[in-house]
Amino acid sequence: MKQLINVPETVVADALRGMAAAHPELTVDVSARLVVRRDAPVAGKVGLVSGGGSGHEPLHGGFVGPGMLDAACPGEVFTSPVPDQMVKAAAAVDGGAGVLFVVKNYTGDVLNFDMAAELAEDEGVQVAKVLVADDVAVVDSTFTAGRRGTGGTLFVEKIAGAAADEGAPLDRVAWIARKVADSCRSFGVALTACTTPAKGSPTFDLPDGELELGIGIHGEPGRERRGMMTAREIADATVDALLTDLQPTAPVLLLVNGMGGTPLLELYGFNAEVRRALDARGVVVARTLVGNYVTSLDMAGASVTFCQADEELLRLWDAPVRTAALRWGV
Amino acid sequence: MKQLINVPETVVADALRGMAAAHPELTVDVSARLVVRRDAPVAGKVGLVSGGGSGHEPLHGGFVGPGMLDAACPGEVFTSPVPDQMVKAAAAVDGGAGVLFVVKNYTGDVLNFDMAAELAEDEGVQVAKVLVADDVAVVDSTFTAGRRGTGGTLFVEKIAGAAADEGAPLDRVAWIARKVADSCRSFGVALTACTTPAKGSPTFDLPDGELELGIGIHGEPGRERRGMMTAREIADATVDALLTDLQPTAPVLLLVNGMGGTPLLELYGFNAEVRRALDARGVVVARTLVGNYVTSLDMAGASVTFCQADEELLRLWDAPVRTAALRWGV
Amino acid sequence: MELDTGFFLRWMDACARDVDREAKTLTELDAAIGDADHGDNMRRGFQAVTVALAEESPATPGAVLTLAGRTLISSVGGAAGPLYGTLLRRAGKELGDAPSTDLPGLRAALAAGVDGVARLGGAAAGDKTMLDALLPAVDALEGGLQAAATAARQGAVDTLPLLARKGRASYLGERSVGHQDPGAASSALLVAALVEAVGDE
Amino acid sequence: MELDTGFFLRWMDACARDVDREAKTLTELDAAIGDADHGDNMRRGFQAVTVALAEESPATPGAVLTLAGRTLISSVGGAAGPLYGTLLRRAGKELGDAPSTDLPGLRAALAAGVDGVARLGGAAAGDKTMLDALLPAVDALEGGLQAAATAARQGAVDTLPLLARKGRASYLGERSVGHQDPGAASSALLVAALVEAVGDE
Ligand SMILES: Nc1ncnc2c1ncn2[C@@H]1O[C@H](COP(=O)(O)OP(=O)(O)O)[C@@H](O)[C@H]1O
Ligand SMILES: Nc1ncnc2c1ncn2[C@@H]1O[C@H](COP(=O)(O)OP(=O)(O)O)[C@@H](O)[C@H]1O
Ligand SMILES: [Mg+2]
Ligand SMILES: [Mg+2]
Ligand SMILES: [Mg+2]
Ligand SMILES: [Mg+2]
Repeated sequence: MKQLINVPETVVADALRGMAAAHPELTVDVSARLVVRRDAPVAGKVGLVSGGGSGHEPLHGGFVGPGMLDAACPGEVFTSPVPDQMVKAAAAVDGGAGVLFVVKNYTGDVLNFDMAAELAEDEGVQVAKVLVADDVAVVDSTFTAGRRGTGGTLFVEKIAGAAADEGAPLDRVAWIARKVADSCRSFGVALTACTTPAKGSPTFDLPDGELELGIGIHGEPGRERRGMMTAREIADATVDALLTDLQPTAPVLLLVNGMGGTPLLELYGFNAEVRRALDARGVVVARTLVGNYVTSLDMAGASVTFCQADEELLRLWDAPVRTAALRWGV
Repeated sequence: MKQLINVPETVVADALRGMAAAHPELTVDVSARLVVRRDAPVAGKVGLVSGGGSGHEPLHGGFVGPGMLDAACPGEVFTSPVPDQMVKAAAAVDGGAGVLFVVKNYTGDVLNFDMAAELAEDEGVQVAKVLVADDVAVVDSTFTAGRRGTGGTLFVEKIAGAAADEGAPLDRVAWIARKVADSCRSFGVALTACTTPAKGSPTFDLPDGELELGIGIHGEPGRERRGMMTAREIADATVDALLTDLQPTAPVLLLVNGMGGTPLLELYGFNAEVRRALDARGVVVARTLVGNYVTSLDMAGASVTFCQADEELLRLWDAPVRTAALRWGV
Repeated sequence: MELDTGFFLRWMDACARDVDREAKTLTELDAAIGDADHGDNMRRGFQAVTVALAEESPATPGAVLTLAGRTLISSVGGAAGPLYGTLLRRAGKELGDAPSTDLPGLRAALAAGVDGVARLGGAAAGDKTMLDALLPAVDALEGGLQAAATAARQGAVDTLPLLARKGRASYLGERSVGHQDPGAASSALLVAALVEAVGDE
Repeated sequence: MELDTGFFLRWMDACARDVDREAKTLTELDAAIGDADHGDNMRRGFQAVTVALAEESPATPGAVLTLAGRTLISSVGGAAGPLYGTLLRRAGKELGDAPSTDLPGLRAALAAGVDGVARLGGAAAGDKTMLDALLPAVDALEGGLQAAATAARQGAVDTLPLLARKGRASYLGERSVGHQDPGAASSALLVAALVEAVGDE
């Protein structure tokens, strides 16, 4: 597998240099591995910090900006960042109203963010945390590290970001973030494995004519392997997996998300089938986002996330946002 | 090669159904193959129509909306649309000020848009055309079908769309569109071939350890094959190819464009190298866009486009735009 | 040799059948020096022609070809749609509304159609396009349908060493050499279908 | 057996060397049931440890391990960073600022470190994690460094039939069975490096 890179060792630093060059509205610290909105800290506003392994772009750096994150901490590819990054980020974005850490539920992310929270509080920053664990493919959480955080992260960051933008205090922003996290469910499918720069070959073997159901976003295999399916069959299986876990009682925000290597043409076609499947099961879709937002390098495949949204969440979703990857209203 | 589709025959129709579901602000006619902004025709405004083969998403349907295109005509995958589509599109978006066809320079696109222009004028719509032919990889245009239209199309559609939005008359919008087209240059590199739904296997053979320089966006091989290169070497070769053709005398708008299968992480890293190469050669970059905008299905690789921009073009570039794939200011 | 409306309907029928059978090959040829869609384009077009002819039952040879040409233009797209559409539409117009024609009449009609293709696409003999099969076919038509078919086939094969100067293949420069032009190959199929249209009678 | 600052510096050195040599294998193990980065994580971490130790020249065994642990936390990320960082930092704290220690002292320090790992990660023996190599190693340390190395190695191999209940591998459920845990494998390397640290003297 060929990659458009210099050497594996500098992939993250190179990407940060490229972000710095493309986005003058961001402060990118290449050596400290931080992406911060240029006008941080915003006085009196709760600061939102997230982060995680690289390879999921535009998550999280592409979501930094007014109305969403104040800072992102990119780790090595598929490796959660280190506490030093989050501590620096917290200091950079604390406008006196405290900081919310948005953490995807992986052992590495949780441990590093926990350590960072302790250290940041030692430095006088008030820190709250929200854990995103939306992947229904991880079934029995008592015998696992718990559900993974995937596409739901986008909804948490956008909606909590809007609440912070409106001036909500830390406990309120954290409460809304947790409410969103509780309202999200995701399920993903891979048609191919991805290739990490360090490994240089696909992370697992997925022969032609087979696919993986219930994959995560770190190039790990899924829970079940099946013979190749049509978009329609995949949509039905995906929607069934989601609804078995949570039958929405309110209209949903829908994310039909590409894993990185699937063309937009196919993603839109898949959205048609997902919508058909949801319609048939009585789920009302209020908003739809189709595209590559929470990716797994060059993996072919897609995930579907829904977020059950009451009036307030819908209003906060529609509120202005101005980031590299999500932008409306400004 | 696996694809997230139903059957190859319905790929375009399925994608249009998915667009319709995701974008209530668009009128999508699945059987007539049209994507039109919902409020068309806008009285007194020049209508912008483009189109081309599918497989280049978000081009062109993702660029329909206020400040950019009024309608897009998607053909079959990599096959230019038929005149009937463009004639219908022209009728749908003509607000009395005439219609501009934005045509990428391929034999098929040119012939079909030419026929459509004649038919539309027979129906009383005033039509002007602009040809985009920005690909410097096609060297000797007297012995070829001429340069291909690639990434420059985005600049033409955005900037001419802004001019139309400001109320410029047809001849002025066409003049600006031609000026932008003349100011754009592109060059692309493929690390893998793409797989069309109909063929189901890569359109050409590109072994590991080799890449193609000077590719187009239709899965055709490039002009030269070389041993694998680093991002830095590719950036140097690309920038040299561009500047040999046109040495900008004004700051440029820069598009570092993914072909569809290359992760955003790599594209940002490539942008760092492109910027370094431009800096070293004294080219000033005014704006940068990094992402998958003019794609070739799942092809891995990237293209670089610059548009030399005077004050007016820069102002029109910065003007508000509200489409599925490009959005700012509103 | 009287060539009536039935003959032209059978010709279109044979074209649809042969293009369907050879679609994969045509797409493979196009994959090598183009964009891997020529077979699918031609199949989609002639399927639409079959439907249109069945629906509208045109009454004269000229009406058959004019309708077929219009249908190709409206359903194929790409370079082949307007070019083949023009070929048949112009040939149809040349035939006027006579109830039948003969070999010289067919030859004159196809000559007009091929001239239309040359004008529209701006290509000349030797540019490695469909014209390299169509031009020799029209010449050879004096000697009968079979002679035309043979000439078209030979013309298509002879595009192999040529350097493309028109269409997508021209982007490849020297790398277009050594491959047969897909449009020339499909033209050879269409001309060969004339022979089948007689045999099918 | 006196274990002085030099011994602990040599241990860290041997860890860096062995992890570098085995990085590819560790990443392969992680590819099978994780995310294919464990070798790179460990290499990056111990490279940073080597630099930090050279720069700060800590004067006591406790200071060596505390610095190494802090450095792992600041440079590795993932699950392994905080866990291995805690292992060494807690062990270092346990050693206090004594200028040297002995085998029981080392054992008590490592026991404290492993306890830290268990608390932080919430895993128990048999969950298919690094603990399955570390816990038997601490037990066996009574019998000397070589015994500990053997026990750790055996513990790592014994993770093969286990079903993962912690970390990424747990997402795989039944499919995690039949693979060796990468963290257990790296733990076995670190314990084996203790033996080398004596030999290197
Ligand atoms: N300017 C031209 N004049 C005549 N024939 C042409 C011209 N350009 C292309 N062609 C023919 O069209 C064929 C390609 O058709 P097709 O693949 O269906 O369209 P596209 O190139 O748009 O994908 C070529 O093989 C060639 O024979
Ligand atoms: N909760 C835990 N307790 C103890 N060890 C764990 C735990 N979670 C993961 N590990 C260890 O960490 C190893 C994975 O490390 P690494 O691949 O570097 O991190 P990541 O899983 O974040 O990619 C696993 O093989 C396992 O031994
Ligand atoms: Mg990891
Ligand atoms: Mg085509
Ligand atoms: Mg073609
Ligand atoms: Mg790992």
